[in-house]
Amino acid sequence: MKKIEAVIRPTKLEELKKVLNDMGVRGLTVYNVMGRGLQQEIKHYYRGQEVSIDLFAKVKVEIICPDHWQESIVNGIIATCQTGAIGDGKIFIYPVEEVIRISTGESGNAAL
Amino acid sequence: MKKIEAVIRPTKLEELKKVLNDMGVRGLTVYNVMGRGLQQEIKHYYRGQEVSIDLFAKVKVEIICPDHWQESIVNGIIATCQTGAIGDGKIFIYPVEEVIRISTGESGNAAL
Amino acid sequence: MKKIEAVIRPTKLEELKKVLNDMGVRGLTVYNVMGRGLQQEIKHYYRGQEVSIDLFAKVKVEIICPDHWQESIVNGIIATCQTGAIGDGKIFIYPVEEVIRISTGESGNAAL
Amino acid sequence: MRPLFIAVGWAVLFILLIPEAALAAAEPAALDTGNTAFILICSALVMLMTPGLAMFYGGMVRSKNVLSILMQCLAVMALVSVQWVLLGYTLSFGPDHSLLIGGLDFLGLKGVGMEPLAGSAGIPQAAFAGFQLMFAMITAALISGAVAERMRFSAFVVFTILWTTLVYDPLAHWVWGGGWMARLGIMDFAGGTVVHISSGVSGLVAALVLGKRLGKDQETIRPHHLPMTMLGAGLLWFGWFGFNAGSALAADGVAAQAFLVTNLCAAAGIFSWVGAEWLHHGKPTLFGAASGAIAGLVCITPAAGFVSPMAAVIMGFLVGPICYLAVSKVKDQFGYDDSLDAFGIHGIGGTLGALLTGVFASRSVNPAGFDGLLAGNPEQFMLQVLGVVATYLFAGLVTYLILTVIGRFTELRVTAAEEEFGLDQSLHGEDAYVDTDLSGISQAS
Amino acid sequence: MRPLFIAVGWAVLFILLIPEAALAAAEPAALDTGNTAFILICSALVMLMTPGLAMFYGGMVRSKNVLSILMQCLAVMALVSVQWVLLGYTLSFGPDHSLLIGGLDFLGLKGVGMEPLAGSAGIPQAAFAGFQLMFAMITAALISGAVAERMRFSAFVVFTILWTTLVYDPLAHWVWGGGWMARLGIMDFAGGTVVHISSGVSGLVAALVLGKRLGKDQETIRPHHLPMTMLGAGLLWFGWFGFNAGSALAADGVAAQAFLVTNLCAAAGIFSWVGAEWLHHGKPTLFGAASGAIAGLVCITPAAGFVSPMAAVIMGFLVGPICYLAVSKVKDQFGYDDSLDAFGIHGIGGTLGALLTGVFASRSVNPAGFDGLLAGNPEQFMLQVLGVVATYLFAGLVTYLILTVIGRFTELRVTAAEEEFGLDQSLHGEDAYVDTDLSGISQAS
Amino acid sequence: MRPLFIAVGWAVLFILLIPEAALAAAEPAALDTGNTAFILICSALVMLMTPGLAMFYGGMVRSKNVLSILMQCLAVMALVSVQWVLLGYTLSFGPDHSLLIGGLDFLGLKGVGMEPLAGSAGIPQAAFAGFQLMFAMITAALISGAVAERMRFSAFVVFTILWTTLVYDPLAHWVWGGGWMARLGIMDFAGGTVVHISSGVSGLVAALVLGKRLGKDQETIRPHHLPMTMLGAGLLWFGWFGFNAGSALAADGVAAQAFLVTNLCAAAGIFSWVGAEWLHHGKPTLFGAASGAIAGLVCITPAAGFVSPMAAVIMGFLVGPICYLAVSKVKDQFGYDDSLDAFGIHGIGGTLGALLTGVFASRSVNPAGFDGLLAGNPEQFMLQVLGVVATYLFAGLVTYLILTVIGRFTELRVTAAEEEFGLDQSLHGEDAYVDTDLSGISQAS
Ligand SMILES: Nc1ncnc2c1ncn2[C@@H]1O[C@H](COP(=O)(O)OP(=O)(O)O)[C@@H](O)[C@H]1O
Ligand SMILES: Nc1ncnc2c1ncn2[C@@H]1O[C@H](COP(=O)(O)OP(=O)(O)O)[C@@H](O)[C@H]1O
Ligand SMILES: Nc1ncnc2c1ncn2[C@@H]1O[C@H](COP(=O)(O)OP(=O)(O)O)[C@@H](O)[C@H]1O
Repeated sequence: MKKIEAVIRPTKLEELKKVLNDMGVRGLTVYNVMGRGLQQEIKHYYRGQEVSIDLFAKVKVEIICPDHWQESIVNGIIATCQTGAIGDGKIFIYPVEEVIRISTGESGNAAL
Repeated sequence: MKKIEAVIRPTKLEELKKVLNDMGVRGLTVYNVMGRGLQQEIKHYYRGQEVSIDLFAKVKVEIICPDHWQESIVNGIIATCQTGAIGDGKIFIYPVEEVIRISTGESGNAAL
Repeated sequence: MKKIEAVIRPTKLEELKKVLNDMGVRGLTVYNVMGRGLQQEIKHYYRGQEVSIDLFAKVKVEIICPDHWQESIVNGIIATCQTGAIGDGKIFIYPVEEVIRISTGESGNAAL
Repeated sequence: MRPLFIAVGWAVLFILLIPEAALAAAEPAALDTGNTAFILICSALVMLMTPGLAMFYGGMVRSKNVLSILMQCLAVMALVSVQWVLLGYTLSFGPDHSLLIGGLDFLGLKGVGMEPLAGSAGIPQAAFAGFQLMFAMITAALISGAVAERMRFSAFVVFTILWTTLVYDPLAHWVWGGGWMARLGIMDFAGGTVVHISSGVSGLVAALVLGKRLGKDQETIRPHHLPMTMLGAGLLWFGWFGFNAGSALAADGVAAQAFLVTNLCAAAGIFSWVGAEWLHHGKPTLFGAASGAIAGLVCITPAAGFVSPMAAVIMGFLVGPICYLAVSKVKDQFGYDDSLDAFGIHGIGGTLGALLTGVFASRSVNPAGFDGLLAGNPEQFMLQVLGVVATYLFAGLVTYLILTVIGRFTELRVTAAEEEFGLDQSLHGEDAYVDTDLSGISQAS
Repeated sequence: MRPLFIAVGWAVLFILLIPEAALAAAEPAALDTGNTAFILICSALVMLMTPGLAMFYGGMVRSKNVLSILMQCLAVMALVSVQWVLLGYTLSFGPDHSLLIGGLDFLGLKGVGMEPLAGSAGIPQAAFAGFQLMFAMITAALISGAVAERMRFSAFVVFTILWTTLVYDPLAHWVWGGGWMARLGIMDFAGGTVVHISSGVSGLVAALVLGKRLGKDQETIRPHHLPMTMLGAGLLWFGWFGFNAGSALAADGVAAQAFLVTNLCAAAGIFSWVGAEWLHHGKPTLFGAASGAIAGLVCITPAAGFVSPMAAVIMGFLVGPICYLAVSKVKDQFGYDDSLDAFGIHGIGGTLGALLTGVFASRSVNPAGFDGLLAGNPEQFMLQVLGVVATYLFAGLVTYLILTVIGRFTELRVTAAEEEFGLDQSLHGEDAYVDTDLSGISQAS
Repeated sequence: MRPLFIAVGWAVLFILLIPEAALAAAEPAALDTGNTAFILICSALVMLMTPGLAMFYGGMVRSKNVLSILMQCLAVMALVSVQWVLLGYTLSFGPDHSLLIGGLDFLGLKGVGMEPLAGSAGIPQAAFAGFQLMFAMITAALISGAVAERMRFSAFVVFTILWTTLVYDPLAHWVWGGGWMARLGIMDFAGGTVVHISSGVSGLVAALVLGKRLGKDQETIRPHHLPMTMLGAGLLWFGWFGFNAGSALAADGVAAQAFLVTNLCAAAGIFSWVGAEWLHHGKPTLFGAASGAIAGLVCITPAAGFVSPMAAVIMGFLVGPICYLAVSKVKDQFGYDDSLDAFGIHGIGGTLGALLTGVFASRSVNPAGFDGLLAGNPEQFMLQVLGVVATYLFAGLVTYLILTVIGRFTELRVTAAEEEFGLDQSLHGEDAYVDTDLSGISQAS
């Protein structure tokens, strides 16, 4: 099993949820995060005093899936969240050793 | 070492903390997350306009532990957080390569 | 590639960002989390009724980097965030299988 | 307790014997713009207390239940306003029947118009009706604090209508509408018994009937938003000037005195509550300071027009520790779950205030009032005790009956699943706070 | 529609024929401290409505746009205050010209000072000018609800200045400054047409000109902070007493009546809105209750000094479901994006109120008023229809022209990127909420 | 600076020579309900300013310190209220001694009751005492902005008691209680010197004594909740009407004028502050607009009853950029850490206002006032300068002494660890916001 983490623009979440749902991927977990990458920092002013903002609000979507779904999910994320501009975000993929559903105790792919 | 992630109902956190503590597991990190799984979506109405809610507030508890604790911790989580209804959540297990305690610089199991 | 997770004191984030930036590490993702470790619990009173607080606000910084950066980043974190007192936090290291930049579709180290 | 019951018995007998004297028909007063301006603005201030209470209470509950509290407050505003016009005003202030209840002459506010109220300081009767309405409103709203986080909304709606009709209206008549308490000379300047004891005791009974919140025994439930509670306390304090000074029903020296002592007792209440907790567990808290201010305001309410500034300071110094004890220790010992301490602050603080009115009242402050214990008139103190006991019994009993009857027809309490989920979601289908700019996210679990 | 247009045509003709009669020069009144106190405090209450509206609206938008709403409200306060002193007051209340506009005699508030206003109940003219200013303020602020989350701030600034000068000032003159509506006897006690219809209709036009918010079609946009909206509703309700009762311009029986019915109609509005949604989708909501209260307050505004309490209850029972229908169904069908329902609540509620004033008004309530339909005077109802239609046409048309002209010189709407990013960031360079104790973190995406 | 010092020297000498004239015993006035209503309600409005300030300030600090700010404001309300009754009122308004301080005749408010104050417009002395109390309250609370996020609570408590007794009470006596400033004819309608300069300068001194907040040099500390700040600004603006118009001590033409110019200067302050920052860094901010409104309100305070609307607009246009400069540039250059700009806005704005009062005051506006520079009376301007300088010296010096003395007995500042942790946790043991429905979670690090 794999864990696919996608750090995306918050405004893309709604659409991504729909796309994944249509692909048959229902399970996912969402985090509010702040991130820095290549995106240019901006200046704010509070009573005229400068603050340099270099962390931006992002949403992280985490999907644990069987190995063979990896590719299509990644493609789905790219297709949905790509605007081509800096700040679109990144996808990270990790190995998962085990999954257990708490309600039933099932484990492995059956638990997904 | 392993990382055990449990996405659970927020109302179960307090009890889970106690159970883990009694098992001698003190270290843990908690996230406020929103998740979708098999749980049925619900409808809200704002000035009569329908909103479909399919992400629910969950709490994610993350425990990094030596390999041999994995089983008892997983069992502890299931015992505490299982109601048998959809929405109880899931447990994910990942490999961990290294742990370092910042205050002392210790690493490996000693750092846990 | 590796994922370096550091759970630190919130007040150290600003400095850590600068240190990492100076090391040439720009990409990072930040989470607001709550954590328990060896840190002593404290008591609060609301209208005279005791509450025992054992989860403390922490910030988690996550950096995905090429394998050979791991050591210098870990050292940078320790150098910046160590006060020597309990509660300084921990660093966890995980294997990463793949990284993809959404805006371009690039993958691997090139995507970092 | 025994002597008290006997006293009550005698009093009841005594009252039944009072001939139903016609109040000397007062001369129609000429309109006074200053007094009218004062009462109208004071009415607005008192109205603001209910949204203020919504904030005060709203900050104290968990975030999953905050809308349910606000909703109860708004519902009370709607229900009591309409009930008052149709029935409440006339029950409270209609011509007296047997010293027990007002007659139906003002049904639907018939004849309550622009003309100055007879015997008043030149205030249109419509203004008086509006002013009194705001009192009925806040009183019913106070109860929501005792049943917070677990009562079903529909049951609460029915309860509010019945309670305001069967408990508040008669009490208001007894004390301010020419009923038996007024006749006996029991003093309640702005509502220590009518407003605070009645709502506090009724809240306690309701909390007992409903039972504890889930998880209450395992953990202390913490306020989710203390700045909201602070804001509410500020608005309440502000509105309380309308409540207490306005109860002079004229912009005169009594109003000015009432204003001054109201502020003082709130201040001294902060002082003494924070002092008590500082001694007890080592830290002064904002939540304690806000609670102490409200406790002080409650305590001075029955006394406002009757006592001197120094008496107000003493009353404030007493009410803090006593209410603190009630909410931090006594509640636990008796084991009831008065969620937001409606009884602990309004019941206890109101009781203390009503009794201390009988101690500190002085005609040297307000010649139209009575002397209390310290001015050499122990009878007044006994009368105050009688007023308190009667209000406890009446409010407690009738509340219990109302809840029992409603309980026959419908559930009073939400299900365990609804309670876990939070009342905002399960009863109202709303989220208080939505973090991101996205729909489809809920705080529900 | 046709007969209406003909009626309007006739009316216009008719008005043009009225000889420009000099108002009988009223005797200089002596200062009345009660009335002056009342108007000054009522002015303060009405002023508080704009920050209250900022909270009411602010809670309804997404968190990335909350500051932009607050900023618009503060900007309106600044702009309209200065405009009023320089020009607005004299256009509205200067000596009448052709029943259309006030003369420039009071430019820069020249001569508007401490002396009682001629013909008033002993109120300094400066107090009258201040009171009326607060109305101009809140009216312009109401429009921000229709254009929320997408209008450029600089365009909004220019729009506000032009709108208040070209739409509000003439309307205020027509109705309250001795213009043609006043002359014809169209009744508007506290601003059903001048304030609510005018802002609601102008908001609708602006929403149409600007187009929908991005993503509006895909998803329902949810309020980010309902307790803030509730607080705003509470402050609005409080301020509304100053608005409606203060419009009696004296602390008298009419003010008292206006006060009472204001509260009642708000209460009944909660009742009926919540009832409608409870029937419709099964749950009573806090957002619905707050909306119903405001709808009720809007509806009673033109009628406040003219109708009885029971009429107010009926008006409140009608306005809830009608506004609910407007915002939940009609808006979708017509497909405009009136972000926070400025038209749906103020436009529709104000229209209903203006018409029902012509139904329920009665000289038995206020001898200085007129009789309405139910008191056997159908002409008054037709006059009210005329007033409504004229306000729709005038406000709608002039707003459209203003926006068209501004649109020639500058963009009215932010770019798509700015809108995604949120207006707080892109227009104002600020974050409303900063979570941690760290700088360098932003909600921007 | 030199000539100023000499001027001060002369003035002091001159004052010492004034024979202690007995004020002509004024006739006891009859109670006026309009004026009494006005002052009582204005007192309530001014009271609301302190909770309003708590919100204004509370939104500006980091979330880990918000309760500590609210707590300081509530503590001030408690401490000053009690101090005022016991001692403060009589020091300020007791019979004059040597033009320096009031006598102890009204200790414990003895004899301050329902009877109209001699020489007043028919206001009970209790009302006057209550009104003045609210001024003492907000003044002491203002200082908390300068020491925010680092002062120990217990030191703050002691400081407040000493400061209000040793700085505020004498100043109030000098200006409003018949002291030397009043005798010389220095004008301060509602508290430019007494309230704003005194608190601003004292705040500056306290900020210097305490030193900078940790991390202040590395990063700009941002407001954690700007809507809270906006709400606070709205409540302050509202309350300020009571502050300034109420200072007429009657509901008359002067009050109406004061009301109008108060609103105008706030509006113009928004205008000019936002304009300045828009030019400076390209964006208009909500925080700037709110700050500009408060700066405008501060500036008009000493002038309110004395200047024309157009003068108020000019004053507002000046105060925005000047205060903006003070907080964005001057503060950095001098390197003090006035956390929430108590000096930058109240000190600077109050100074400007006090001086401009000497420029724009005109007897054509208020015959009971004086003429200023523009009306051909440069002496008045010099008097204003004298008043400002004297207040700076007095408030600054005594504050420094008080802090030095307290510092001998206890730490003024929290430890570095407590500061990092946040004052809410370390001083009060509370969390402002609790996210989930769980106990056992804290924001502490
Ligand atoms: N090396 C990294 N480690 C952790 N998170 C990263 C890393 N690089 C990027 N991110 C996350 O991805 C987000 C988007 O990255 P950014 O560089 O702005 O976009 P893009 O890759 O499209 O140019 C960042 O805000 C951050 O949260
Ligand atoms: N495949 C998945 N990937 C990531 N998170 C998941 C996945 N499946 C479930 N989750 C998380 O677990 C939570 C509980 O899942 P749900 O299906 O509702 O419960 P259950 O598994 O008990 O039926 C979800 O809200 C989501 O946060
Ligand atoms: N075993 C663990 N699993 C997950 N998170 C942990 C674990 N141990 C510590 N943490 C996280 O690290 C934080 C700091 O740990 P703590 O023990 O308080 O500090 P230190 O290790 O410096 O003594 C905790 O608050 C928690 O978030």
